[in-house]
Amino acid sequence: MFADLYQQIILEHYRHPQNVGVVDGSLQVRNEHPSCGDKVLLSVCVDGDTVREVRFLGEGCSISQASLSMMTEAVKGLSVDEVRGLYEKFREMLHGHEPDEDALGDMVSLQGVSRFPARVPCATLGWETLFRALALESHEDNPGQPCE
Amino acid sequence: MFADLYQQIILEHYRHPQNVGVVDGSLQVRNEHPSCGDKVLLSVCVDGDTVREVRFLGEGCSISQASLSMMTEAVKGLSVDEVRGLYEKFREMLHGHEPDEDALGDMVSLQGVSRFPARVPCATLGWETLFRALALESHEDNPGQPCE
Amino acid sequence: MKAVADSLWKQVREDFPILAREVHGRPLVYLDNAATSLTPRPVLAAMNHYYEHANANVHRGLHTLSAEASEAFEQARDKVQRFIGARGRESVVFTRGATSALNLAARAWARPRLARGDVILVSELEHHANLVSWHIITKETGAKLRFIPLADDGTWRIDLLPELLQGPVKMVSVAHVSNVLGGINPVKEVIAQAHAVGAKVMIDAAQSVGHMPMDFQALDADFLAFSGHKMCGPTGIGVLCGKAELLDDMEPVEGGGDMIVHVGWEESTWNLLPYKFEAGTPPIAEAIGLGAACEFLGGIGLDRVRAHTQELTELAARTLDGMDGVHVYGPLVGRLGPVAFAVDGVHPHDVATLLDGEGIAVRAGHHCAQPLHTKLGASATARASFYITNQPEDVDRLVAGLQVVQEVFGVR
Amino acid sequence: MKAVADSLWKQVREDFPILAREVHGRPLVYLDNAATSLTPRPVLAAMNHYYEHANANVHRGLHTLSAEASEAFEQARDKVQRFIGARGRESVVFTRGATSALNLAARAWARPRLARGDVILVSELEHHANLVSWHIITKETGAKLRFIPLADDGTWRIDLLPELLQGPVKMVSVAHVSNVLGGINPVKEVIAQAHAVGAKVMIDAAQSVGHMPMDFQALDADFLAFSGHKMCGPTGIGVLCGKAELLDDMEPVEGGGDMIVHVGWEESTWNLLPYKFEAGTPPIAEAIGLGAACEFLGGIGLDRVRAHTQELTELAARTLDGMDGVHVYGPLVGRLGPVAFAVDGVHPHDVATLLDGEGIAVRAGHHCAQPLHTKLGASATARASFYITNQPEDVDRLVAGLQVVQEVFGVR
Ligand SMILES: Cc1ncc(COP(=O)(O)O)c(C=O)c1O
Ligand SMILES: Cc1ncc(COP(=O)(O)O)c(C=O)c1O
Repeated sequence: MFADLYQQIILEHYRHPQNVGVVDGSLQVRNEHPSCGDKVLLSVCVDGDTVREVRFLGEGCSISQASLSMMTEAVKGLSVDEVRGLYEKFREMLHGHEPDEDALGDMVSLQGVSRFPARVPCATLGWETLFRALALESHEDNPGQPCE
Repeated sequence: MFADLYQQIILEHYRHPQNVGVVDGSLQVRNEHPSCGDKVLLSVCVDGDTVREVRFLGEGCSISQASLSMMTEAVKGLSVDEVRGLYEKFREMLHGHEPDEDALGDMVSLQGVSRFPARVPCATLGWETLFRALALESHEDNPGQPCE
Repeated sequence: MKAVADSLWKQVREDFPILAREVHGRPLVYLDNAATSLTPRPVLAAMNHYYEHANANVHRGLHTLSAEASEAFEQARDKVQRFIGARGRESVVFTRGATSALNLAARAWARPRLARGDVILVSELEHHANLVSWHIITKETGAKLRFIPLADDGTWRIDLLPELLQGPVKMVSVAHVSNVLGGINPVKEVIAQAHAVGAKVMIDAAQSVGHMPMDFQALDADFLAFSGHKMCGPTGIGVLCGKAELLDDMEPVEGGGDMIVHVGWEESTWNLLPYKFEAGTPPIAEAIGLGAACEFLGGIGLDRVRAHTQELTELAARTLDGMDGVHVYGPLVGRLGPVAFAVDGVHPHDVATLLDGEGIAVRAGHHCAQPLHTKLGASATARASFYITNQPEDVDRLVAGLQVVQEVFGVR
Repeated sequence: MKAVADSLWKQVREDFPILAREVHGRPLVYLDNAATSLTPRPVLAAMNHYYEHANANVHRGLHTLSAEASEAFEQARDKVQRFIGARGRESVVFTRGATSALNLAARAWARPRLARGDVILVSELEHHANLVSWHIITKETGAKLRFIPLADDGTWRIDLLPELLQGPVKMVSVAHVSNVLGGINPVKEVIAQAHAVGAKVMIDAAQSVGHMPMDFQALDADFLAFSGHKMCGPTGIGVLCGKAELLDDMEPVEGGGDMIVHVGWEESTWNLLPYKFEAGTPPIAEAIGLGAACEFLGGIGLDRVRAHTQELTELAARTLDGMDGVHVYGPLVGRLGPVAFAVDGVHPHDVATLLDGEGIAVRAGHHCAQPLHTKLGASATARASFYITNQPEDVDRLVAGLQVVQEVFGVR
């Protein structure tokens, strides 16, 4: 039995996800894992170099949705570089390294995913999408708008 | 060693094939075994129900050429039904049955082919072609001409 | 009932050493047969025998190894021919799999015969192999797909067929057994009605051949496609069976060795059936393995294979649908193999992962049937699929596993 | 020299149990490697391990068996990628074989890009796989084939290349090593010159990959095609390796599962490379077997494989050509694998059958190169082809066998 994969904190985020919704006038990016059907619409506001606001509408398994919920909580207020650093730590954990508990907070609960290679993409869907958004944001002809 | 396959009589027919050539104005049929490249041009004259003349131009292995040579000798003067009966006996031998030595004559030397399934088509190339010719011959709008 | 299913499982389990495997400390319960079936010893033995004793290329060799390989390869074709009741061996074209077979018929038969506005009729429950292959062709030709709709219980609205067959319907291409809903579709009726309006019919038999008796001639389909790996055979091989007169009329899609009579500098002439469609070195070991799979299943008897599989499938469908908070998609009877289901409050992926923790292999996702899932209103489902390597106890294990799932998610 | 070749053979013979086989009471001498190579134990073991321990479908499964199968399958792709020096794994597309790979590039890259009058340059020594695939495309597009002619010694008239590359040459598709003449062709030079005029280059590497070191990036070819079964791998698998930017730009030929991102009712969107070209269940066991073959050959070292094979090939070519009444086609040096020859007064089929009687497996026919044989003025040749499973003694056995042939036919 995989009790350690499905920790209570994951299930709580799954049942009561944080930062659900769309921010008007924000940069919005859709993503989907075709093989499993997990979907997300991420809206992101970046102010200068700082991630101001992130919300999501998602559909998918507990791992992908809980991970999205935790990510939106964790990245708010961070600089783009800090977001990168945090993701690096998260990814290392998913690839079997000891987690940096202080940095990762709630996200440590996803450590068990590292034993399920097929589920790692679930845990990273939100992050992938976030980086796509940030890449668009920094792009010359940024299709997004400054947040209201 | 396969001395019994390559009997002297086969090699003689191979080196000195009988009935080589083309009969002017006869029914002519080409045939080829694409996988091995054995080729034949058979010319046949049928008079009523009797095979009057058969000649061939061929290219191929000792088995196919010797078998052609023997066939042209054997069928001359036979009725179409007799040709069929003879081929039946020949085929039975190639499929491992005891040969009817009286009927088959020289062709008994090809008995060894029965142990080499890959070579059976060599031994039957000429016969196949002969039956194609006879089928054309009996066809309504026979493209052949009476022999001179 | 359990006794019947039990006896077949007991008979064959020794042939599947993988059944002795443990997963996460629990004996494996393999319920992913619709994705690929397990492979019995005699099939592996036949392939290993080829590699260890007659390892040679076919058709073109005069030496002993090649003659033996060619004989084994062509005998495999004969076994397949008898297994599916094709009229002649020239109807049996070896392909890479069912997908390749469906694409071959779509490209070589349908494409040159379709004009803008022509219709290809499929159903709403098709596997991507029988949809995307057509999307490619409709894009190239301007022909259109039309769909046989599903009733609420996941069966075809066969009553609508006369209407659906109106207009320039050139081809009907439908699944014999759905890989999600598991229903055995009334293909015989479809074939009769389609032929009456002059349309050709292809049956995607990936989930039926090897699971129930198949008689291609009696069925009177024009084409039949299936894979080796779903019927105890190896990966890397499938079959397009077609009526010889249709195959004869088709141009080859791939060119190369073995499919030609004569190759000149600028052009070539084609070999006879079935070789015209088998360019290059064929999947030799795989064909031999598929032949052995036909013998293996034939030895059990396809009626028995079907009875066993259908009993377990329907038992599972009935039992799961009876559980609190569990819903089965599709019909509860007339069902062969797959049982797709939902657990309230738990995403199918989580169902699959937690069941894996119990040693139970099920699949979660859209099962290569996205449009069907749109119709079902679910982006994913969990699917348990049954075959001869299952026993009634597996249904008990599945039920117990689902109870664990519900407990972990607190939905009980 | 013999010592070198001897030592490799001694090292590997235990891996090939089939070498212990007798044919007509004589120990087997297998000289038909250009048709298909023998398959070593580690390759069979890798495939059997898949079937016996991780027998599941790939990519779509969350359960343990499927995760293991997916990992083994994708690791096999990585092994192939490293083995041929492709830049990334997305360049490695699994196909049914070299023939399928050549046809895929011809249909998906060349066909939509060719107009009437455009030229595809091949050479006079091509295998049917690299001719008939083009005959199909030229018929559909009105493009034309042009041929790099052969010099008398069976090597390319590379001096004519600048001239041959004039005009609308869109694609150059040539064999790396001829399966008849055995010469290692100067493909690097062809690639450089072709690129200079803007043509793409495909290398038919069916006889070179696994026989000599291959570095796709250094070679700078656009496409590379080869088969598993000619390099110690299984049947049923091959590879089209392509530059990612070219593959990216190509439409898929087959539609089905795994090659899509989203499937709607009327149309679909394609998955990333390499999956876009791998519709349906891939040849899973076969890919794993091919990966094992790469490891097996890599363990020996491709330089050693080449040195061994080339030494034996050239020894055989030299020795046979030195025999009274025997003539070797093609170059006597720079030769890897195949040695096609003629025995005066004896048809090649008879040569092959009599050698079989001596336990020696050679091939006779046109070796899927009819146009080349037209050029050689022979409708058929006999061919002995060498690889790592051969030893110098095999050349002695071949010579003795040919003496028997000459005796039987009284041509000595
Ligand atoms: C040079 C060459 N190209 C292509 C092929 C075709 O390979 P396959 O038959 O495995 O598709 C072969 C082998 O027959 C070959 O020797
Ligand atoms: C109904 C149906 N059709 C077609 C296929 C495609 O089979 P394959 O992936 O073996 O080509 C499958 C299996 O995935 C299937 O279930």
